[in-house]
Amino acid sequence: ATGMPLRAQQKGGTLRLGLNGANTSDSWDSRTHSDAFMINLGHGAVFDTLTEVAASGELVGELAESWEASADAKVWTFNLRQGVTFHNGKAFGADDVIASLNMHVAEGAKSAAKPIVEPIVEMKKLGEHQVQLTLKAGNADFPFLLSDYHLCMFPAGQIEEAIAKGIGTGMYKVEAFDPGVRALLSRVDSHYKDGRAGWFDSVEVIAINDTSARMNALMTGQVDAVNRVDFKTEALLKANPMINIFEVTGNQHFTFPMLTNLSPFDNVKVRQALKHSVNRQEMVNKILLGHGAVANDIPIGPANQYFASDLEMNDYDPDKAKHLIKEAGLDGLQVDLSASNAAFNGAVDAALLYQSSAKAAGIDINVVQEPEDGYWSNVWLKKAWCACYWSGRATEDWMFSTAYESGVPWNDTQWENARFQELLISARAELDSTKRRDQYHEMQMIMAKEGGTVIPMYANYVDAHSTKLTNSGVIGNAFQMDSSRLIERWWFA
Amino acid sequence: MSSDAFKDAETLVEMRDIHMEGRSDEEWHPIIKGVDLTLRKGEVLGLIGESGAGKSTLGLASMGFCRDGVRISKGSVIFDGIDLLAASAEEKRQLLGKRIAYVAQSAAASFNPAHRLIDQHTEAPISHGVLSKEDSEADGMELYRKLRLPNPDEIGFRYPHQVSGGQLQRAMTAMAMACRPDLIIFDEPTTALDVTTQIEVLASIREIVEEFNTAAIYITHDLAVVAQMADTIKVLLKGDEVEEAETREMLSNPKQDYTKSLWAVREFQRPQKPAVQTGTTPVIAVQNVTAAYGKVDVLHDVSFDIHQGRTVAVVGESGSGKSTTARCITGLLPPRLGQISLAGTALPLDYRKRDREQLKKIQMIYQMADTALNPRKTVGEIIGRPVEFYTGLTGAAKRKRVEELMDQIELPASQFIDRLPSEMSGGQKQRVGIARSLAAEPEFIICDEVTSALDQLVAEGILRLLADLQDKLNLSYMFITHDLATVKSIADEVVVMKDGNVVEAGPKTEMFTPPHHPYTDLLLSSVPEMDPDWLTNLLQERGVDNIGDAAVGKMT
Amino acid sequence: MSGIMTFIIALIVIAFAGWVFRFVGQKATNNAPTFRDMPFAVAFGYALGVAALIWAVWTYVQAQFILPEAEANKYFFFVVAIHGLLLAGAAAYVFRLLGRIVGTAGSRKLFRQMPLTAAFGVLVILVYAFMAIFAGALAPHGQEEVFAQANVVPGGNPALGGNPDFPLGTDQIGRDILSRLIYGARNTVGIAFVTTLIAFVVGGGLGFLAATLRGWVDQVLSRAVDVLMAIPALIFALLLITVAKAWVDGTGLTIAMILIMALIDSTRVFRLARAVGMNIVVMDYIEAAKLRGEKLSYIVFREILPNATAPLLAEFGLRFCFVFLTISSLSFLGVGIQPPLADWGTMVKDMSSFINYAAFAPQVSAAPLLAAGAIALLTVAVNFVVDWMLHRSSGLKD
Amino acid sequence: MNSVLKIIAQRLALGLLTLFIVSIVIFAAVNLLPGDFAEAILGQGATPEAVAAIRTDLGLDQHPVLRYFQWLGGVLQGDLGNSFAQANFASFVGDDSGVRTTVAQQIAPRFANTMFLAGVTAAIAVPFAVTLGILAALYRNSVFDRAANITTLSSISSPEFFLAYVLILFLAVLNPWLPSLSNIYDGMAFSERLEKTLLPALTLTLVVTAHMMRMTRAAIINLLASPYIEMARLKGIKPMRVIVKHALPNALAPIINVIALNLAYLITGVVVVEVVFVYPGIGQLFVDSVKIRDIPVVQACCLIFAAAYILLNLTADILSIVSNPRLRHPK
Ligand SMILES: Nc1ncnc2c1ncn2[C@@H]1O[C@H](COP(=O)(O)OP(=O)(O)OP(=O)(O)O)[C@@H](O)[C@H]1O
Ligand SMILES: Nc1ncnc2c1ncn2[C@@H]1O[C@H](COP(=O)(O)OP(=O)(O)OP(=O)(O)O)[C@@H](O)[C@H]1O
Ligand SMILES: [Mg+2]
Ligand SMILES: [Mg+2]
Repeated sequence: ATGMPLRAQQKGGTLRLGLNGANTSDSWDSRTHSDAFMINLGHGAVFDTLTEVAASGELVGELAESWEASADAKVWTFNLRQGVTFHNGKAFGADDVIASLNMHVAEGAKSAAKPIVEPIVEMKKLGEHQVQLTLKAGNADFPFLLSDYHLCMFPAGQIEEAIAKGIGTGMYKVEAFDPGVRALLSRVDSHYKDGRAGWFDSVEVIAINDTSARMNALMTGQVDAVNRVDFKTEALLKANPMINIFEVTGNQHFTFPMLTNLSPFDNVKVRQALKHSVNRQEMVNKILLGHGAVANDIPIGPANQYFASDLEMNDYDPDKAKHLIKEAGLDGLQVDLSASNAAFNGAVDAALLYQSSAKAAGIDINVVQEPEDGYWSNVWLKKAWCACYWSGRATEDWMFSTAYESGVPWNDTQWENARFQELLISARAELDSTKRRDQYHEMQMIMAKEGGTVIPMYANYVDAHSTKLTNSGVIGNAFQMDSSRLIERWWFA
Repeated sequence: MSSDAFKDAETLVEMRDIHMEGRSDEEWHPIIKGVDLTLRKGEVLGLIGESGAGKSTLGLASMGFCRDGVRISKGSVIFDGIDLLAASAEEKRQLLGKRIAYVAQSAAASFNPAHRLIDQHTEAPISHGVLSKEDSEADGMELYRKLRLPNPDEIGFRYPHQVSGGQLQRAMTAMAMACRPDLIIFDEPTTALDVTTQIEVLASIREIVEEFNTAAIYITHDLAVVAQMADTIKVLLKGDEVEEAETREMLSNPKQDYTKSLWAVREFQRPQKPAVQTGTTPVIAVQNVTAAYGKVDVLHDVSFDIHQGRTVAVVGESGSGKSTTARCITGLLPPRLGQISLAGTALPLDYRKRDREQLKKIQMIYQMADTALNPRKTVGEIIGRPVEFYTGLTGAAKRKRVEELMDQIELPASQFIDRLPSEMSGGQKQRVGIARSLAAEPEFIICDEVTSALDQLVAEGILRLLADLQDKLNLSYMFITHDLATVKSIADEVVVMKDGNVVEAGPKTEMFTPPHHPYTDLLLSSVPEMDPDWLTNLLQERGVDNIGDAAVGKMT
Repeated sequence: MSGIMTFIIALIVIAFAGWVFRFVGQKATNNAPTFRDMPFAVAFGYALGVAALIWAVWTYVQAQFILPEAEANKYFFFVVAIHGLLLAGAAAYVFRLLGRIVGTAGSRKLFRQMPLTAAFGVLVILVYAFMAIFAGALAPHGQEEVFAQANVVPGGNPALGGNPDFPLGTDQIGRDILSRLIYGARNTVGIAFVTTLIAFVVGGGLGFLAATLRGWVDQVLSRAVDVLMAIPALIFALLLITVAKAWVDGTGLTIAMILIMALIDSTRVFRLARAVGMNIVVMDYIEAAKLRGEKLSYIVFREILPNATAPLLAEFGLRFCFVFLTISSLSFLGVGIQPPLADWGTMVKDMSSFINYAAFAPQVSAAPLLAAGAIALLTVAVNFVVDWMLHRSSGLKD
Repeated sequence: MNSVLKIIAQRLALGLLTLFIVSIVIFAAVNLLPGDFAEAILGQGATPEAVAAIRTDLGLDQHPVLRYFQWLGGVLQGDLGNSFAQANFASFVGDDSGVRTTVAQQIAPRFANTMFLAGVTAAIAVPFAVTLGILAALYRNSVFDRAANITTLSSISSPEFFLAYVLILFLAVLNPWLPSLSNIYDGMAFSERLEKTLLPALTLTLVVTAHMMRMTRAAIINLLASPYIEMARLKGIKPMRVIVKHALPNALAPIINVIALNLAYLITGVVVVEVVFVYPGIGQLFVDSVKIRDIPVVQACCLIFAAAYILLNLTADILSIVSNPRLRHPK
């Protein structure tokens, strides 16, 4: 909370958003949502999830009113909100929850939220508005996980139709949708959040993938807010009195994962040498133009509960890097680094900076500019060393188990460490927070020292809006655009 | 028709001490060096001289007009009291087309291909506000009728390409008449035409000029033509006036050497060779050749022989198949039927199937030296290539041979060997073409209209050269031409063609003594003579409908 | 509204000035042909030109002498452009003058006939060639060298955020823009040159072959070219380069890009060469060569080629420019020259988003103009030379 | 006229052949691209089972040659197939309503947008370029001619996106006259659509004008030395009329050809401008579809591009014939 006085909300107006990350293959199937455009439209406007991370970071109920866990954090009971209807009039209930969660584990289905739903061994409908979910192993963070934007609630039995037309329980219903181009939403007449959110009468979301075009649209007043401000020009944009930039520090971080099962990255000394040959502050200054903070090769950020801020820093130290290379038994080091701005804005420049700073350590980095299209399928997880980006996760366990647990599909370093793995499992079910803190601390230390990824910086979420728009003064930091819930939470001044 | 008739007439154009300059290679050099010209109303002035003498330039200057890159540096041009050199562009525009008109050398090129004849005809009257569109159209048809164009009411609605060359030239004359101008400049209006067509055009131009009593400047390089048309003749040489006199006077009594030499051109004559002994094998025998472009036959059963050391002239109107015959002989157009033999042995019909020796023996000289010589190669390269190709000589030996050849064509190697075609005159270029064919050491040379594009003086030089070479090297020529004067001077035998058929063939002397095939007769009678009364007499003798193309039309 | 009114009034004033200009001219020169026959449109044009000139001079004087430095800095690029233009004009003039004095008789004649624009074009091309060849020696820094100061304002005035070490400033990650521009001459122009050359060898050779042989060779080649031309060039290049990426990388990819663009460009060259060749093969001298029994290669290379140089050279100039525009478009779409090689197209692309902020930061926003200007200058120069060559070969005199 | 019909028939047949070969080339190229639709769409988390499932669903597991002929069979019956991107992967949900977005449905509105932009651009650029060319020919080698040349040359020598940004700067940011965003959609009023399309149209005008203008100028000047132009001058015709009435009609063929080429470019080559102005045209759809390897859409787009090129060229040739009396009225 910023301590600013709460501003009076006003109803009305048409909000126009210019967002990137749109595709012709976009659809209302929330399992496939992966970029800003559909995330904002999906759980941010048209659909609801069971739980929601409020702007303040606190977990609150959305379609679930309350929940309780068994002592081992294995059995979770959710009490669902009553009187909620889908846009097509169907009433929301326990069946919908079970059907919607099952979507993610259906045969052949691909969902990024599968790792969340898979550990559920049993889903039981206790009443029309009560469900009980039993997990394979305890997980203290489970309700947090259910706020994931993939886990939208669909009407059971009509899922196909709901995906085709966008039928959810959200405050806005779909008027028109042209994938990769535009979506037009209108406010539902009555909603359980009435009075707390949903101030705009209608919302037009325009796909603007080109950064310059997006900034232009905002400057020329054709949209009211845009996401992903170009850091390069942020200072210039700021000079415009009609525009406000809103910036939050979340857990978003940029990474350079190496496949540790391949030479030379299988050598921990080489990895350490590379960690010491990047000038992190320079990167923050030049790539993020200060909109971020140096990171210490751990994917846990300042917004996380158990962030280890006191670890020894992997500083830029060419001599040490040189020494490490020698220790690794190598004369010099020559490696390819694949990058494309698809990984993150400025990734190519960052790679070039890396190249230049590593030169002092006698490391010869060859930057390979990859095409933006097909980057995720052809480069990430495939090239030995590449640029990558993570938006971070609300909980430590969620982050680690997404990308650093051994064997998970998104483990982009193939890094295996027995101690790390052991700690991960035990911390997950640990309800005692001091113990948990110690365990997470140790994990972060192992990762910083031996992990397979170089994480030089945290990137702030920097979005911009016209001064016509306003908000409560507290902006969510789980994701860009007020945790993707700007449509619900903001209003015209 | 005597210039006395104009003594009292008002002066229409007065040009005094005209100096003109042309720009080439960033320098201005003189074209006209101080010429005076006076033209009275109704008078026809003939302007003659070799190509490049400045006739066209002077003619245009009398309209106050200069081509791009030409300027009048000194002198004055007064047209009917108006100083054309001081007049504004607008004032001059008012005169052009309305009071001064121009008839260009090539009507085919001077009519805009995109518009109908009548629209072009009416353009000047309408834009000068002389006549309305309807009136002008009606008047145009009337003029077409006067000029004896076929279908005068309809022909105006055709596009230029749908009308023959001679007809176009008459339509152009009609167009010049559209505003009934006081002065018309005829710039070689018949040079590009066949003799048979030329005579019709001449007759109609003379008639209409007389009828409207228009003053005219008639530019040509053909004396016989100017003799028919002009009241007065002015002779130009390299921008200088040589002499000016009343027509009869000039013809009968030229004063200057240059004028005399012009008159003498027509006198070059080779002695007739004795008849060929029967039974000798001809160098080239064309036997029953029928050839077609695509499906249309253009040659029908053509046969003739060419013997060693002889010149066979092939004459006939344009399109009669002269060049096609040559293409058949060279193998470029394999005939459909018949065969070609070289010294008694049949040649493969397609040149690609002939061996180098056969190719070498038959050479060709082209009409347009401009397109026949590669503009990017020097004379030495052009002549040297066939030397190297056929005889295998290289280096100094090749160079020596090239120099020899250049001596033969009377172009000193020291001066010309490194020149490009663009740096030579037409006659010089043609000589290079001759040297190129001689380089192959051929037995037989086809000369396709080799002198048509040249000046008479220059052409005569080429003819003499060819004759000398024939005597020295015992060559045989097939000489394609439509100019009977040339035939007279060089041929041993003559083949007359019409519509792809040989209509008459035989020794020259026989050909020029009657009785003839009617077509040959027509050809012969259409060649203008140096007698100012020739056209008048001919018209009286035969009547307007029995001369030129009209007569050809009747024949078939 | 008032803007439109001002505009209209300005036009009226200029029109009046034009009329006065002609009138005075007529009186003063006693109806010399230039003024006598001058249409009003031309007079108006002169007045308009003079107005523009006055505006430019006024702005220049303001920026250079009158306005305070911070304010004047807005016009930094304008001033640079004026200086550049004057300098270029003077240099071209001197260059032509020199050419007229030194050299062989032929070259002196060439320079005497040369209009100033062509001299300018030749000079620019020579300077670019020089830069490309000696980039290593000329550039103050390496093209990959990254300095601590990113986004330095051009101008070198520390008071305004500049740095004398980097007269044109540094880019977003702190590379010297001047050095990258100079290296860009080598990379961009070099690649474009090689690409165009290949396109001409392939396209020109095949085009002449088709024109000479006619028949099925011509049919097959022309149809193949039709197919390639029916696919939009940029899109096809994008597709093929993406395919190529699967097989090669690094220099290999640059070579692949060169080959792909050469292939696509060669279709255009083919069409031209074939058309030009068609006009030449009907000439009698070609017939004479055929009748002599010459081989095909002799006819194509020794008889046809020398006569086709003017149109081909002109086309070469244009193609050459289009190639680096294509490269920059490819960079825009995410493929293109490999970093960290400096390439003008990519430089424009990287900095182009600055341009939108001209209202707030004129000087930074003009940074992309440098690379764009480098491209534009070369294109204009090449086209000046091309125009001149075409003019010479057309035989027109005025 | 009959010969014109014959030429048209011949050219159309050749055009069909060209289309056929283009489709093979494109199909081969797309198949050579690394990765396929399944991998592309699954992005960061492609598991082998999911990939396989999508491949089976879309028939991507079949041999490419077989797939090509299936596609071709469909096209010959007028069916361009279904868009991969918009296929609902019903099997993962369990209830398949069988609804598929066809390629035609997906492309039609985009194509209409592209044609609209091309139309607006052509309406501005063609008259502008031709007029400028005529004036430049009339006042050749004057300051005006040089200025027109330099300006148009500079505009074609700048990258397209750069021109776009410059125009946005002057016409949208500094002077808010036109919208910088061209997000047009169905059901928009014509005037609004026009307004939104104006800025990209102006950008494209700058891109294509130089070429057309220079060709107009050159084609006219080329004719100025011909005897019939001299004849026209000697008839006392005004210089402007000489050019418009006597030179222009004879210079039409090359001008029309260049116009056709540029119009084809306006349909097929404007991806970059579409991206900058967020204009929902077919170019963006194409690039997006290539990104996700949506072969049916890519194929359809390429067919449209090629057909546009072929048809425009054909039109240009026919117009050249019609504008030339020699060919229109053979002897
Ligand atoms: N536009 C021009 N620029 C420069 N020189 C020219 C121009 N037109 C003609 N000349 C030169 O002026 C001279 C006279 O040319 P002109 O056309 O008047 O000759 P002509 O007597 O009419 O010859 P022809 O019988 O070939 O028509 C020639 O030497 C020619 O090269
Ligand atoms: N390449 C061609 N294709 C079709 N027809 C042709 C071709 N060349 C000539 N012809 C036609 O063949 C006929 C004979 O032409 P040819 O060139 O042999 O005439 P010519 O007697 O040499 O005439 P000219 O004196 O004009 O040169 C003409 O009717 C002509 O139209
Ligand atoms: Mg003449
Ligand atoms: Mg002939």
